[in-house]
Amino acid sequence: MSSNHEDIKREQIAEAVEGWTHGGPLYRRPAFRIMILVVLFSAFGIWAAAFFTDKIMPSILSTQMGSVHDTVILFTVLAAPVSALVYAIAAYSVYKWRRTGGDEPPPDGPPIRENTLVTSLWLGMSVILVVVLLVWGMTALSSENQGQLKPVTVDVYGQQWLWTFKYPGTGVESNQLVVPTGRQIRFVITSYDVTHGFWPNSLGVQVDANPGFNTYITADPTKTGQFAVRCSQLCGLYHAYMDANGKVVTPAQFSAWLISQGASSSAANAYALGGK
Amino acid sequence: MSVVEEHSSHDHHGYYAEGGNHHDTPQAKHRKEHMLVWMLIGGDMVFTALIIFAWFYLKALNVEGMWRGAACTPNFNAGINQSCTDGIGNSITHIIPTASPVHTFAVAILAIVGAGLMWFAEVQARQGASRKTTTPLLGLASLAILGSLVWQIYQFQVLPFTTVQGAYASVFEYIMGSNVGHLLLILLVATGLFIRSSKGLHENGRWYQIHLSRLFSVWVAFSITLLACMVTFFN
Amino acid sequence: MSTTALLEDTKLGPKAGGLYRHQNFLTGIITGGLAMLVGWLIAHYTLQSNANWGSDMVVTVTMAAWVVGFMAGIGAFNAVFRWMIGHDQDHEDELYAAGVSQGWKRYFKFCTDHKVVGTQYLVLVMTLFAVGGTLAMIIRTQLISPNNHLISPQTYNAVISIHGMIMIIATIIMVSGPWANFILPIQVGAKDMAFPRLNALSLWLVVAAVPPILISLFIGGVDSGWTTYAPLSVQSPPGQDAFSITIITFVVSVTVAGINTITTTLTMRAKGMTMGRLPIFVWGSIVSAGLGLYAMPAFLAAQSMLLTDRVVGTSFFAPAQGGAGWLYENIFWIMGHPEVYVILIPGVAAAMDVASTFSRKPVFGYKIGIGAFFGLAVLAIMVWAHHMFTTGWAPNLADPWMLTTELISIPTGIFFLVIIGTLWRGSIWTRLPMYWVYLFLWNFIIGGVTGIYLSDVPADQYFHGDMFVTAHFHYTLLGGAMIGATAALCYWFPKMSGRMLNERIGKTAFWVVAIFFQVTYFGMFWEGFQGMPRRIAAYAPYFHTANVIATVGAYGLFLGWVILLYALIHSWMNGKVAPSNPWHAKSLEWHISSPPPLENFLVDPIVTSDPYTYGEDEAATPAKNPTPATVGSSEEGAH
Amino acid sequence: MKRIVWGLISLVIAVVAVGLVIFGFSKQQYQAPTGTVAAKSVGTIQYQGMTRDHVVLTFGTYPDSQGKYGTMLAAEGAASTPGGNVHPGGNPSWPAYAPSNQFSVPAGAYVTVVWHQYDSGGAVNDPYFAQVHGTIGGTETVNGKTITGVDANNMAHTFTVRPAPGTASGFFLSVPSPVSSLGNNAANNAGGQTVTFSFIAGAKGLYAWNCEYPCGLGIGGFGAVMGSYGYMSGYLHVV
Repeated sequence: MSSNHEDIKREQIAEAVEGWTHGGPLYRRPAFRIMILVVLFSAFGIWAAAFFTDKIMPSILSTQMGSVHDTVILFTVLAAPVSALVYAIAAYSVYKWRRTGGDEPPPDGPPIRENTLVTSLWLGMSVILVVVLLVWGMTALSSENQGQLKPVTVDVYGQQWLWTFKYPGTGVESNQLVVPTGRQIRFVITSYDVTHGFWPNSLGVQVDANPGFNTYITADPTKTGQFAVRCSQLCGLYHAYMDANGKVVTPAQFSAWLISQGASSSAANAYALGGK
Repeated sequence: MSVVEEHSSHDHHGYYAEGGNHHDTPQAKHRKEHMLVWMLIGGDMVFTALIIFAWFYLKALNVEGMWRGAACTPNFNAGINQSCTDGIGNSITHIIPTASPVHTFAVAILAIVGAGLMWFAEVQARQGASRKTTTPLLGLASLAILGSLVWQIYQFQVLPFTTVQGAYASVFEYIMGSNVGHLLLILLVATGLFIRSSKGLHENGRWYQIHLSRLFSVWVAFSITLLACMVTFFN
Repeated sequence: MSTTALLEDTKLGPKAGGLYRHQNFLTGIITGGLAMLVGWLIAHYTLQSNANWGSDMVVTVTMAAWVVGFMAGIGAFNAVFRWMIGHDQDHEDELYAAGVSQGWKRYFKFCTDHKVVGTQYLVLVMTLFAVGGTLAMIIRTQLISPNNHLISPQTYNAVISIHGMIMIIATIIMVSGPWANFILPIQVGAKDMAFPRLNALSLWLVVAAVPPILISLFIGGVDSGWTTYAPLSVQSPPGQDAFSITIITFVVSVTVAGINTITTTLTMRAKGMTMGRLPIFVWGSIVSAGLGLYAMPAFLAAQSMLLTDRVVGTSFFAPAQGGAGWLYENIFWIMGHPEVYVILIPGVAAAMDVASTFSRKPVFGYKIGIGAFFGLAVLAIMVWAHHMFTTGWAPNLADPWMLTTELISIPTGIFFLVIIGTLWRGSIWTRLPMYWVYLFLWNFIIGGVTGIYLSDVPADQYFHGDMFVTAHFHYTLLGGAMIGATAALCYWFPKMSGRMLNERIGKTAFWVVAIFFQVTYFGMFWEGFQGMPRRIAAYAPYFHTANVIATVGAYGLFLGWVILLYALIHSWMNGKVAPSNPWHAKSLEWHISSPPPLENFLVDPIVTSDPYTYGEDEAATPAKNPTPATVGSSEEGAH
Repeated sequence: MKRIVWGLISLVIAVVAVGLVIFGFSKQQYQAPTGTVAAKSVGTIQYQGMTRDHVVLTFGTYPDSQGKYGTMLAAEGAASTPGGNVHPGGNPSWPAYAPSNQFSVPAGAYVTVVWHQYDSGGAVNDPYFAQVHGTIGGTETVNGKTITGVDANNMAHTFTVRPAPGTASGFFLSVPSPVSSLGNNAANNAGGQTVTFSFIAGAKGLYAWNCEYPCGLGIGGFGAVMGSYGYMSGYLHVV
């Protein structure tokens, strides 16, 4: 690399810095105006995330779903300024640096080939963001499987095109998923035929039902309510109809429901109220 | 000055004079085709690696004890009613035997012999041998590869199992099918080289097509041997 | 001795070309049809009797016979056969194959000229997009009301599967087909691709691959989505066999095309065209091609294993016989994730070049941009299991997969840095190609940040398999890669056709596409947040509003593309004649006439700088002195 | 002028292309030979203190879709072609429901189903489907005998109905049938088992029904006929 080249590079950096610092009064500097746009765009993005997430996502019935909501909001908050920066520069370039050349091109722009400072800053920010995302994801993931209470096991069977749920020890088998609050629910999932996707959507968990294997997932319901159990893995003809009704109820209601489904009251109480 | 090198430091002069692409020197053509062959081998390596992955993955999982049709428990946890059937309704209650390594290695050895003969022919051609030397060598190479192919197809007849009998049988026969495909390819190439050699097209230092074909044939022989070892020693 | 100048008018002998003289698209179809018939008859009377796999065997044999027959009929095997019998094609045969003095007919032949192949690819890609787009309209129409009865669930599944696969095929070749074949050799200063016959082979293999996948719609269809997850796909109707034959054929095509692109770039650069002077588009193309070489064998493995499961009863994926669906999912995504970047990288690279030309500035961070391509390619092969976060396979490995997946945002971020760095303080020349670059930026960042939600395992446990994912990858593949390819299309259209693209109609198309694109996928994001699964033919009524928005948007989007298509056809026929360098760009293709002559360069070019010398004082920096030698002014003669 | 001509030509090509696609799909569509079969009204019935319309729905299940269901249909007074193929252009050797796969019943009506079952069977994947779910009293009547379930290892088809996603929550109906009295020698229109059951139709809307007995090929027995729309699957229109 010739010294000539390095000179040019230095000049370029100087020139770029000049844009930030010596571009006339503050309100006329590109950097300042772009920052204003970034703030505006980010604010809009963050407002939209906070406002819409709770409005359109299913209600939070478990801690896992709560963490989905939190993740959506946090990631939007992190992503909004990044997107806003790109949008702001793009918008500013169209607004301010546009030349109407017709068939003839406008005069060439400054030959800025690279800028170590900007590139390093950009890379550094990317790395920091990735680390934040990763730590967030790992924390949520590791906390996911820690239940304090003795879990309630529900056996889930997928088949074309119906879910059936067995509540072991009670002899109850139903096409409705009913789970109690205050207990960790451990789903043991398998399939009779092809791969299905077990997705009790307000519980915020999802795992496939694979033929020949058991898969496991846990959820901690916190609030009573209704939800839908859907199949999230295309499973053939009536995939769309593979819905089941789900309900989170109190332990007492749960026990009553089991009895109404034919369980003996001792088995239902032992299963529903369980030990610590 | 043009894009084409006027002088090459490699000893590649004059091995290619006939037709070919309408704007290529022999050197450029060699360089390109060399790259082509290596990239093909690279792609094929990925394919082979995936077969090996499938083998060890299914073997390790041993789903429902069906790697070799063994330890079959009807009504496995989910009560699948197809458990322990061979896919067409016949119940499998026995462990299928492993395939005889004799056939497996016979195929591999013949492929190695074929590739080796081709390599020998290349060495001869590089040293300026005439068609009288290279043609029989390439003919023998073709025969060895043909023998390997025939034996591989023959092995289908003598297998102690069919495709439907467990995962072991499936991967095994898939490997045999893949071998058939590869052997067919190098058989066509070797036969072509043989015919071309008999017309004297590899004389006067024009050995590069044998060279390229040899590269691929050696890879095929290697992969067949590798897979033969895998199915024999890690079943 | 610039004989090449006269190539187009060369009178070839009456026997030049040999069998090629009698072969064209029509003979290909006739031969393919006959082969299909013969294959069907033989299979029907010998294999049909197998109660379990008979119909699958018949379909497989018939479709394979079509592919082989078509390729033989169009002349793909001529040269191979002649090589085998030691009767090589001579120079005249080669010239005939390159389309010398055949006028428009060369476009319907096994023509080895890279510009003909590029044009054929363009038309093919557009046809595929038209078919895939029409299927998308059927899907959206079905979803216009919660319980629509337009098509049966079986047909719906077939339509979504074929829409997906047709679009994947089309997007894989949308840049590496037309542009890497037409433009890339000229950009590196070559006279043709490295392997002209393989070039033609790669094109016609795709053509041969298309009918089976369309026929599959009418023989029961494929009911397992474009991913054809086993074991569902093992029990699918016979359409799945035709689908697999299509994929296997397509894999060969992409492999061959990728090898060709890489070899061309590595071995056929003009004098002075060092690797560091390559336009960034070339870098993108070869990285994408290399990644394709890694990915495609996995597709071959996945689909051939599936096919053997279906036609000879192997049990790779049938759990009752020892197989595992997870095996398919792993092999499929070992292909599937790199494949996404095979699609994306050249589109992004093309957008970078367009941004440079219309900002009148060099590409910002050329080297780090190339580094990002390589970084993305390396990461792409290490992230496949993030498609399997919710399959239950290896839940303990979630952390490493999450790490590699989130690392992808670093090279992707660099793409944005390169483009906005190029825009920074540029002289933005707002011609049509530049419009698409802005749309690319807008869409691709939405596609990018929504990907981050999916990379987070706990969040993915909600979003996986729902419309959020659909919206996300349409934003990246359609909104990112395909819009980048559209920028490339508008940019290189004058070079290809010799006509200027009508900007008025083109800009109309742009605005319709840009607006309705957002409407469509806004609707889909909404559906996704609400929790609507993908690939369902009927849905709960509370998804209705979002679906209506998406459907209305999709109609508008389709209309936008139709307008663009009209602009292309209209301009190709009636457009203003294009000068050799309408954009005053500096890469080599703009130094030769539009459209370029056979063998491109009358005089071999000598390159003395990279194509990004905008605004540089050329006298003061002799190292970058002038732009690539203009053709004809070079002091050096042709060889 | 030239522009207009080319424009028109493009338009014609576009229309032809779209037309061909639509034509292809219409061919691909399952068309029940007799259209939607409406349940016959037989007056009203008192159920849980409410007067409801009482309707009777009749259909049959045959070991092949080219079944000779003429006799039964004549008895029901339905117009159809005896010996006709239930799935035009489809596979005539597959089992099928006849005379149609589209049934309609009035909303809220008391529906009595008379189901003639002529096919053989075997073990079901999930014993859940050997039990009766969702009928009045939780029972079905087979040849006059009232039962709550059949032998899970030797049963024929089921008639399983569930509502379209997100609607009419709670409605679910699944009724198994025993195998033909001829067992594996099941022949069309012979060895019939008459299954009768009643249920209260749900709210208006489209309900999907299918058979949950794995009578197809492939994984779990759900390939071929089970994966193809129209033989073992269809819609119940509640109007």
